[in-house]
Amino acid sequence: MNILLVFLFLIQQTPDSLPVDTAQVTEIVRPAPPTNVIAKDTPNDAGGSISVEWDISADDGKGLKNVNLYNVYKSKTEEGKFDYVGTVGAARTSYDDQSVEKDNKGYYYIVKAQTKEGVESEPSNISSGKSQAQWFHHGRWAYLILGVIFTLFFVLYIRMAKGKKLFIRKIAGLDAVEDAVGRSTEMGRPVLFVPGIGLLSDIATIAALTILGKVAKKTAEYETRVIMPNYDPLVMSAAQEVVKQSYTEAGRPDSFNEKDIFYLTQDQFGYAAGVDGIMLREKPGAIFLQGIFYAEALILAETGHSVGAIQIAGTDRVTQLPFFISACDYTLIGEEMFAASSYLSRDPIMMGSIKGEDASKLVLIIVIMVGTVLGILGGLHLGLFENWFSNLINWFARG
Amino acid sequence: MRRKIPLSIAFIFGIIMIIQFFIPHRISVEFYRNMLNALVIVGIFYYILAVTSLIRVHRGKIKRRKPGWGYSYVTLISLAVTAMVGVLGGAYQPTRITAWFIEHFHWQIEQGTGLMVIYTYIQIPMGATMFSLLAFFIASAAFRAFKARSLTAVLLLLTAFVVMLGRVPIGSLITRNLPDNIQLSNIVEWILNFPNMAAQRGILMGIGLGMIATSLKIILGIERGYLGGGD
Amino acid sequence: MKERKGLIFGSVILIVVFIIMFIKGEPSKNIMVWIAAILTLSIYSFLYKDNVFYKFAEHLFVGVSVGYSVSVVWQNAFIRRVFDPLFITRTYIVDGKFSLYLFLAIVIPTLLGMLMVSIFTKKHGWLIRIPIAFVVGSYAGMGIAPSFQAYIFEQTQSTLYVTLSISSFIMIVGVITTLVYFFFSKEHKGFLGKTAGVGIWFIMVAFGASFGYTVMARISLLIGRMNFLLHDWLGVIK
Amino acid sequence: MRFWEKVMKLDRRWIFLLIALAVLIPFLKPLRLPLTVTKPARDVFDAIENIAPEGAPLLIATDYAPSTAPELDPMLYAMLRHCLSTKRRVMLLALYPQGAGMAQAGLDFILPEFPDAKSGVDYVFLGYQPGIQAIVMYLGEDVRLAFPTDAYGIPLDSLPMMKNIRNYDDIALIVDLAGSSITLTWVTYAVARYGEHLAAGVTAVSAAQYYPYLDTGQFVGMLGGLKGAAEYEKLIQEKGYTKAREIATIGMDAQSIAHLVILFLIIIGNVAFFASKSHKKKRSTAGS
Repeated sequence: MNILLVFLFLIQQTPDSLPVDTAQVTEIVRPAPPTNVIAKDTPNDAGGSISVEWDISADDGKGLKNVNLYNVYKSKTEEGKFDYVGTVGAARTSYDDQSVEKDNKGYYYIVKAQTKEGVESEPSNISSGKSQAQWFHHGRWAYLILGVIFTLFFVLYIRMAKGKKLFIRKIAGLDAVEDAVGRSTEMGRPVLFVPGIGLLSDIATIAALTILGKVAKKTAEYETRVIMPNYDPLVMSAAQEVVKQSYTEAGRPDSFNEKDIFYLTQDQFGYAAGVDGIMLREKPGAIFLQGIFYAEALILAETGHSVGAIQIAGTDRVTQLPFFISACDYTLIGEEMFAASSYLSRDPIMMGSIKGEDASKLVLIIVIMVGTVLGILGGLHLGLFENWFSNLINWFARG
Repeated sequence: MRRKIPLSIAFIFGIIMIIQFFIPHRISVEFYRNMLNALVIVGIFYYILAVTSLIRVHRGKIKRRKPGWGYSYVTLISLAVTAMVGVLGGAYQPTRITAWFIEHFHWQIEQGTGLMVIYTYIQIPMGATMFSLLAFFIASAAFRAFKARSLTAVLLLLTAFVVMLGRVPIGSLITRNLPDNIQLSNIVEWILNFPNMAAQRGILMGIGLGMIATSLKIILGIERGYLGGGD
Repeated sequence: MKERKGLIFGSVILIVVFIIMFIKGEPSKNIMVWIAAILTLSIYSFLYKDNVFYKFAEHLFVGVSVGYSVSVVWQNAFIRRVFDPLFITRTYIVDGKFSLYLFLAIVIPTLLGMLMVSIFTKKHGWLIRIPIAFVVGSYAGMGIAPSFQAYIFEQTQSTLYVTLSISSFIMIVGVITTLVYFFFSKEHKGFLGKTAGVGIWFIMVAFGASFGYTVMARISLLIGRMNFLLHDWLGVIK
Repeated sequence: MRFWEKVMKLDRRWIFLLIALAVLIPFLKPLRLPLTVTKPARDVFDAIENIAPEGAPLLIATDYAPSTAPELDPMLYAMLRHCLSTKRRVMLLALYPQGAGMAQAGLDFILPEFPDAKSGVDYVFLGYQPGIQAIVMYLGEDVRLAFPTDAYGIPLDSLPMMKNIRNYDDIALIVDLAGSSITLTWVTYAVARYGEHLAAGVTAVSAAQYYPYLDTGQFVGMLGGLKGAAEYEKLIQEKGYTKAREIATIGMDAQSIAHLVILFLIIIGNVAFFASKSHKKKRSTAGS
């Protein structure tokens, strides 16, 4: 054990050196001090912070430009020695002191103005405040309200959907899955599933795994090989489980080969190079590019096209969609990919959640329409509407 | 068992992380920090799976003498060498072993560690070259796809054409004599800022709703495909 | 057949150009630059067709990049976040007192991570679902608020800045019709179908614009590599 | 008709060859395609022209990484040439660790052209210090707070050029070369707080988002991508400051030609499409 520890010690990296803070303050002649200093608890925080606010010094701005910094000082007692805590630039009127040691204990603050020459003013009035930790973030009401509304939609529609048959519009890319696998089988070529460079923690990758489940079921039925090179090891393990399950459901658990779902590398272009190589050598008849893709999207899609495969792509990266559209046969655009799990399973509960999404979309459309009307009326300077409009925008700007 | 335990874990942690977002209290912030750290720690062990899988696949190729099996040695050897250099010699900062070599043998490692030398001269150039293949592929994709087959294809083709033209100096010479607001560069800017932005926003809102719905389905255990089968 | 000859001819010309430049210029004396240059050319050879050089470069790339990740994870994740806190710096001892919470904050994820090894056993293979569920569940919970922020709030807010102008009108129509295109639970016919059709037009215009806009950045990547080959390696241009 | 059908099925490697030539030829034989100098670029040039030789220095911040170097390196080279050839003084620093490497590489590249230029007299390379915003603010107080020594470990006070330089008041102009949004840090702290003049060099993709800062006057000028760099090269060549190879102009030529090749290919593709009228089984690629 000791040998191991010594060994680990030897191969440990030497620590980084830390920069030294060397702020200094000097004193000679004095500008006017800031006034109306108020210290109070910083709202919506974890505690340990007091916000100090003040009115600017008479020598700040208005052409004088004398003052260019405000220095904030803190003390534990009203009379006691005030220690420097921080500095902000001219025209600023607040400072958050994050160095408060104890919550619910009073601290005293003063602020001094400082000129370009480094001359500080007399201290301002003294103000005291306590810091507190909050249990609810009041700046996040907007999230809570919208979140609750949307969640209600989902839950409500999922409830209502039970036992019913719901409609879902055609998504061409998903209808083509069977054809693609079938054609690949006819040609005697394997199917390649590329999950992109997303991690299992990315929602789009989870959506891709649902599509993989469907693809694997088809390959199991047609007895075609499905190859899947991976970027994230965890996606690989999850994919192995998914494919194994699909093969079991298709009644062919024995034809499942774990080695066909393997790890490649976690380097973006290393992954692209490796997948390109696999495309050229395995010559798949169908390629699924589903998940999160960045610049490698077009490298993969063009190489896939050059080996003559049918390609069905899908991603939530808006910047890469144009390249998939131009190089692939079918492309699932953004939300279409997330809808795949409902589309493919036709499970009433899943369909219910699609309805929930649509209802939320309707809400957004209504909000935009109302906002437009208010915005136009506000633009005509009708006071009331102008107010409503700015309130609406601010509401969405929170957080 | 095999499904219930994982599903309840996903549910519990999903709900906790949602609630955490609304609580600014110190305890909650501390917890969040520890959760992030925990996720990184769990992530360390992914690499056991990764390396095992890679070795298995390539050992299989070598054993069965599959076509191109010789290259599997390239992968395995370069993996072993790089990992040795990095683990023994340090990743971003040199380890004590490297420091000792630098001191006693007057080694000069410009990049700090052996790993960074490999990174700078092997991984980066190859990555940059793969990346630059896009210059070729974007041309071949444009040639093949931008054909006026249908109305939507025409829209795709035309905007791409106009924007590309607007990006080169020669393009702006065409509209040189026209009034200011129909100068090519201004048209391009307008396309980017309005119709382009509008569609992007619409797509993004859809994606957002899809992501939120899927997250909720994962937390509630409705979306469970990623766990595989069994009970 | 004739076409192939032409292509070989073209490629040969490219190679000859490089050889001439090699003789004319002052090639780099740094062996690592040579390695980088040869690997660069090996990858470009893939544009003609799959060959020995590309296969070698590709397999090397995979091996080196996995080795790199392993090193970084070992040094910057395992040593810094597990080994050091547990055995060297002992972060779980605060003011001389043992803190169970901080101790478990390191030990539990470590044990969770170790469950992944269960995949190598037949009987307990399912245990790997526990860390998977932990990761997926936590990130799903953490992701909801940022999704609201980035995809809903920000997009709605910036759409709402309207004025009485054609541009603003186009913006509003574009956003709404695109959203309508993503309606799944109603068939796209009649008015809905027409609106969704307009949405598709907007989507195509957007895709065309991003495509055209990106070309320049992609070409400059190639210029960067050419600069490396001609300047850093061959020294033919100063 | 057979000809157009052949064009339709053109082997894509011909396209690759065309693109390779389009980029390679300008490297070997610069074409110098016509290029009009835009106002933001001329403003940057004029601002540097207005700096007095041997007077207050220009500060260049190299806040970029290798990934954006093809676009931003040429700007750094051109500005260093501009200053060193006219005896204007230069300070270099970086707010990112990788940026220090870019500045050093830039100096290594340019200095052989100016054998008389001395470190500490004609230029000073301060290196990198961590703490982005703090560094920008320290520069408003005293350079020495952020950078006690230059990148080679020599105390600033022993460098002749730095003797009278304390803070932004003694720096004529800042040029930020950045591939990220770090330029905004300079705007918020150096410009808004200390009233310093700032010019920006940014990548082509991010140039659009910075135009508002030009309108408000928070940037005195801006260079956008290779095009901006090429314009700057043109300006210093016109003044006869340097005869060095104009990499951005070459890059710009390469970009223009490659663009024209692609545009040409699209036209040819469509002509072939209509001429051959091969509306046979076409897999729809647009629309899904």
